[in-house]
Amino acid sequence: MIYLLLAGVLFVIGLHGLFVARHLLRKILSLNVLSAAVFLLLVALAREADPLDAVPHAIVLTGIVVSVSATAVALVLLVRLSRPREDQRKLMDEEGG
Amino acid sequence: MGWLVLVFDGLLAAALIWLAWQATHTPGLFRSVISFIIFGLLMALAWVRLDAPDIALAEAAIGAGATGALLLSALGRLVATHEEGAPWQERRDLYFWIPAGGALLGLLTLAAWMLPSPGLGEQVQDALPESGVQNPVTAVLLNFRALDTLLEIGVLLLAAIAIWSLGRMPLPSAPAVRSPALPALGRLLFPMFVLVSAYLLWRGSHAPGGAFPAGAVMGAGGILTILAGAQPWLTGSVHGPWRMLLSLGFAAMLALALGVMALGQPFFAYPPGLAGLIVLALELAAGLSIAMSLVALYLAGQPPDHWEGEARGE
Amino acid sequence: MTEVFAVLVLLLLLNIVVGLARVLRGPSAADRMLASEMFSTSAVAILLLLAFILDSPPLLDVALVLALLAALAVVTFVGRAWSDLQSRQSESARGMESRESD
Amino acid sequence: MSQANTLMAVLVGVPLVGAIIAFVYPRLAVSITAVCAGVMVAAAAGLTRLVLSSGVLRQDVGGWAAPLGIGWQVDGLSAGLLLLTAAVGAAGAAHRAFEALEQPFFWPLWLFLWGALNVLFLSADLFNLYVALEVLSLAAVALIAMAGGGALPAAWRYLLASMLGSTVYLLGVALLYGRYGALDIALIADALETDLPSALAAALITLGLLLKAAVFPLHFWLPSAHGRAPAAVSAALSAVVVAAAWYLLVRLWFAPFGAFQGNGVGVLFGLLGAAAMVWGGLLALVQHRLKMLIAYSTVSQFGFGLLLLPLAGGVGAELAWRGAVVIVLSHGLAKASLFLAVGGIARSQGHDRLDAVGGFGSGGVLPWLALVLAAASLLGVPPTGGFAGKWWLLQGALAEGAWLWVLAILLGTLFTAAYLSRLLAVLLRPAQRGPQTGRPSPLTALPGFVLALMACGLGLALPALERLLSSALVAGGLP
Repeated sequence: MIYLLLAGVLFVIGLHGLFVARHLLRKILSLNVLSAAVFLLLVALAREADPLDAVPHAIVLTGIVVSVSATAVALVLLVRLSRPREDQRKLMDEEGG
Repeated sequence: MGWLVLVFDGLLAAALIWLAWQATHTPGLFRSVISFIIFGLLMALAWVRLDAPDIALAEAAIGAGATGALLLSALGRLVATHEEGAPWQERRDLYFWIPAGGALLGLLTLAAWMLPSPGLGEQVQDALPESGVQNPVTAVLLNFRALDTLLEIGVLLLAAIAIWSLGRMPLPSAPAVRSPALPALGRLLFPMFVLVSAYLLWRGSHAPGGAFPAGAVMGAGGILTILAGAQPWLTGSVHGPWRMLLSLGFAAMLALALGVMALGQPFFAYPPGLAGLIVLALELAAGLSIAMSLVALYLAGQPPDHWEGEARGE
Repeated sequence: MTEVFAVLVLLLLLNIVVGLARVLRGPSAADRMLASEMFSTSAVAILLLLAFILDSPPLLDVALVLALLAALAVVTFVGRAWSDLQSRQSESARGMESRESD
Repeated sequence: MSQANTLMAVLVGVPLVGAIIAFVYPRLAVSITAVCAGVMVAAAAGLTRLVLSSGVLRQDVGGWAAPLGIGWQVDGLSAGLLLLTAAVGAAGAAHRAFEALEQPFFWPLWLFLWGALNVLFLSADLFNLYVALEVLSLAAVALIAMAGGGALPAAWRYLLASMLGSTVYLLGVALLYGRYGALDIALIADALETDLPSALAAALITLGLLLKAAVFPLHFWLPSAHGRAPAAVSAALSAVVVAAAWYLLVRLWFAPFGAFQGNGVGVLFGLLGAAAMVWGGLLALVQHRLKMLIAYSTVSQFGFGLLLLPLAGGVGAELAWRGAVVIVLSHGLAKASLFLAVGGIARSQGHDRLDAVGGFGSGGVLPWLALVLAAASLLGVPPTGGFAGKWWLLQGALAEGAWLWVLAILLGTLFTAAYLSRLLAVLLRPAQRGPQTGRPSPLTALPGFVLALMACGLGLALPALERLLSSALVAGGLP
């Protein structure tokens, strides 16, 4: 089945990207590709089952929400990392005003 | 027809692989982000091909909508959007990665190929009448494995708290260059978003849909109204309603899980006959909280206690 | 009839694949954004056709959600990345003194 | 509805309810955390008593039995770790409350962390564990990042490592589900066959957990994260969060993946453990900051726990098992106590540089007493908990004639002595008065001191521990 292979290829691409990418944003994207590969595998397996198995679908839905949350936290952390000085200035402005 | 399906799958897979590579390995951050958004879009098609319309809905709402908005706004907030040179350091590492990646790929595919995947389809079908809903995915999410969903909603709330704990919003949320079209678009589209999310919520009990896509659509609508400059009630202060709305879904699920114990049921065991009603109520609360959490994630920090009038582009 | 639809689906998918070149070549951010908008329109069309071919009404909902949310990415883009780029460009046009004082 | 069900529901529900209240009404945060802490200590103790009296407990969440629903399972091991979590959670919260810092978001995050840990020790479902691990990591990351400045890159590395760890873990779970159509640990254990998908799944799940547990050589993110976080957070991370990953490893390698034991897998774990002891010990020897020294000591001490796996199959299995669990428990108590004590000292001195910090009595006597007691337990001075654990583990290794592991245990202890002596050398210096502004309330030292007493007192509770960890009270039994 073509989708099993697709999941494997995406997993390897994501893994490689995570390890070699220089920019941190790209590491986040790589992690998302990685989890998409795992979700793909789960759903492709669910399709093989007879009758169609709803449990992996539910699992993937939960996984998607979890990965969006982690991505959001990672992005905010990244923004804070990239502009610490500006952040502090903004904070000082706020406290002053 | 058979070859058409094969060509479709092949094209889709090739495009997905290419996009994943673009997103993770080519220079230009903006291009990467756009590639990733399109990747999400095509993933929705892949889910449809794999008979998973529920996930396709979520992916359409998240991949194309929320994650895209999150990534683009983070990109706008990063100081150095331009990135010099190659996106990765050494090409020498390919001597390691090609054999290692190939071996991993081979192992994974071989293992996946060998799997019998017995699945739980039959058990889900058998228990479906007792679950109170007709859509098996909703039944698994909000009844059989409701503890997972409780924690999932918890993760969303936690992410919002985590982001607030990191500090105030890094930039005012209104665009730097004002466009008169944005507020109009926001006002025009917002009712549509509300309508569609209500529809998805109602569909959830008997067809693909439910709290998550509904919440995601609603959250997207919220982000749109913020971009259009109408958000005065979304304050980070303790007195505003936002904190309560953020925790509503999680609180409702927890209250229910613990509350049934007062009726002599075990943790999270819905009283017979009430399951359908309970699932619907939970979906409503969870949907609202999901929407609120997505907006909170988008704002990337604790919003001010009072919004200033000028920040809203009026 | 479904045969015709299936071929159409394939053509639309091909359309996306070919359009990916625009994302690759740019040259400007707006080109890429517009190309990605074209994709979501194509994806909506594919979903609608698939809904008829597979006789699966839920796909109509997916198309609906996709159509609605595709707007969000564009609006975010215009509201944030684009305007930031513009303000940065005008800032750098004004001179480098302000940056050095930072 | 049974008593066990109520207690488990309390352990999961109460911290999460507390987190919501602490978030929505920040003014109530400290008092609600205090209430939650009291309730959870009582519930963990109650559950342990129940395990002692009626054996392994199993409950179906939501009334749906295993393949479809999620199961909760408590045995001697999970009861012990629940107790450890309750002790460290309560002490850390008390320390934080006495510090009286203005960070209202600390409390909901702390309670989330606590709740996730409780779910982790209760759940017997692989996917439920995944979600709990995610809650745990996100809460931990936010708590680390709260220190600001240099803690942000540490938090970032931690987040990335743990996201990768959980994705790899989930891939393993997906393979297992595709193979057996179940997510429950006990069901998979019954069905497990030694074929390629199961072996790959075992490898992936283990790799993911090793990344989360920061085992050598995947420890790169741990010291900077644990060394830079606020004191209470470092205490919880180093004592319990690392122990949680260890717990899952042991749980999985004893029951479902036990079938793969004996193919040299145990030796691999043992070598990893030994390498962790040496490498972590060496790095602890060259650190310039107190907190970093203690953080590297966690990498090193974790190695003792891993030695359980090569010893699990032989005649000394029961002794080694008891020893390893007691080491993990007493390490948790001692390490949390060390971090709390050093946190207090660092606050009073304004820094925690080893070469400049004042000697015994600077910033109060109590933190120094805690430091000495905790170090004694970590080192394994009789009659502390650390001594009992190392003694049993050594006995187990000797009974099996596993000289390599005997050597590793002795070497690890030697390294512990070496880096702790750097810590204790500070004691002999004259006391210094720190800057007046940073003086914490003398009460802040109390929770750490109580934990240190508990670490030492563990050595006196050996009969009870022996009963709790006897093979009859281990789910799935000892292999």
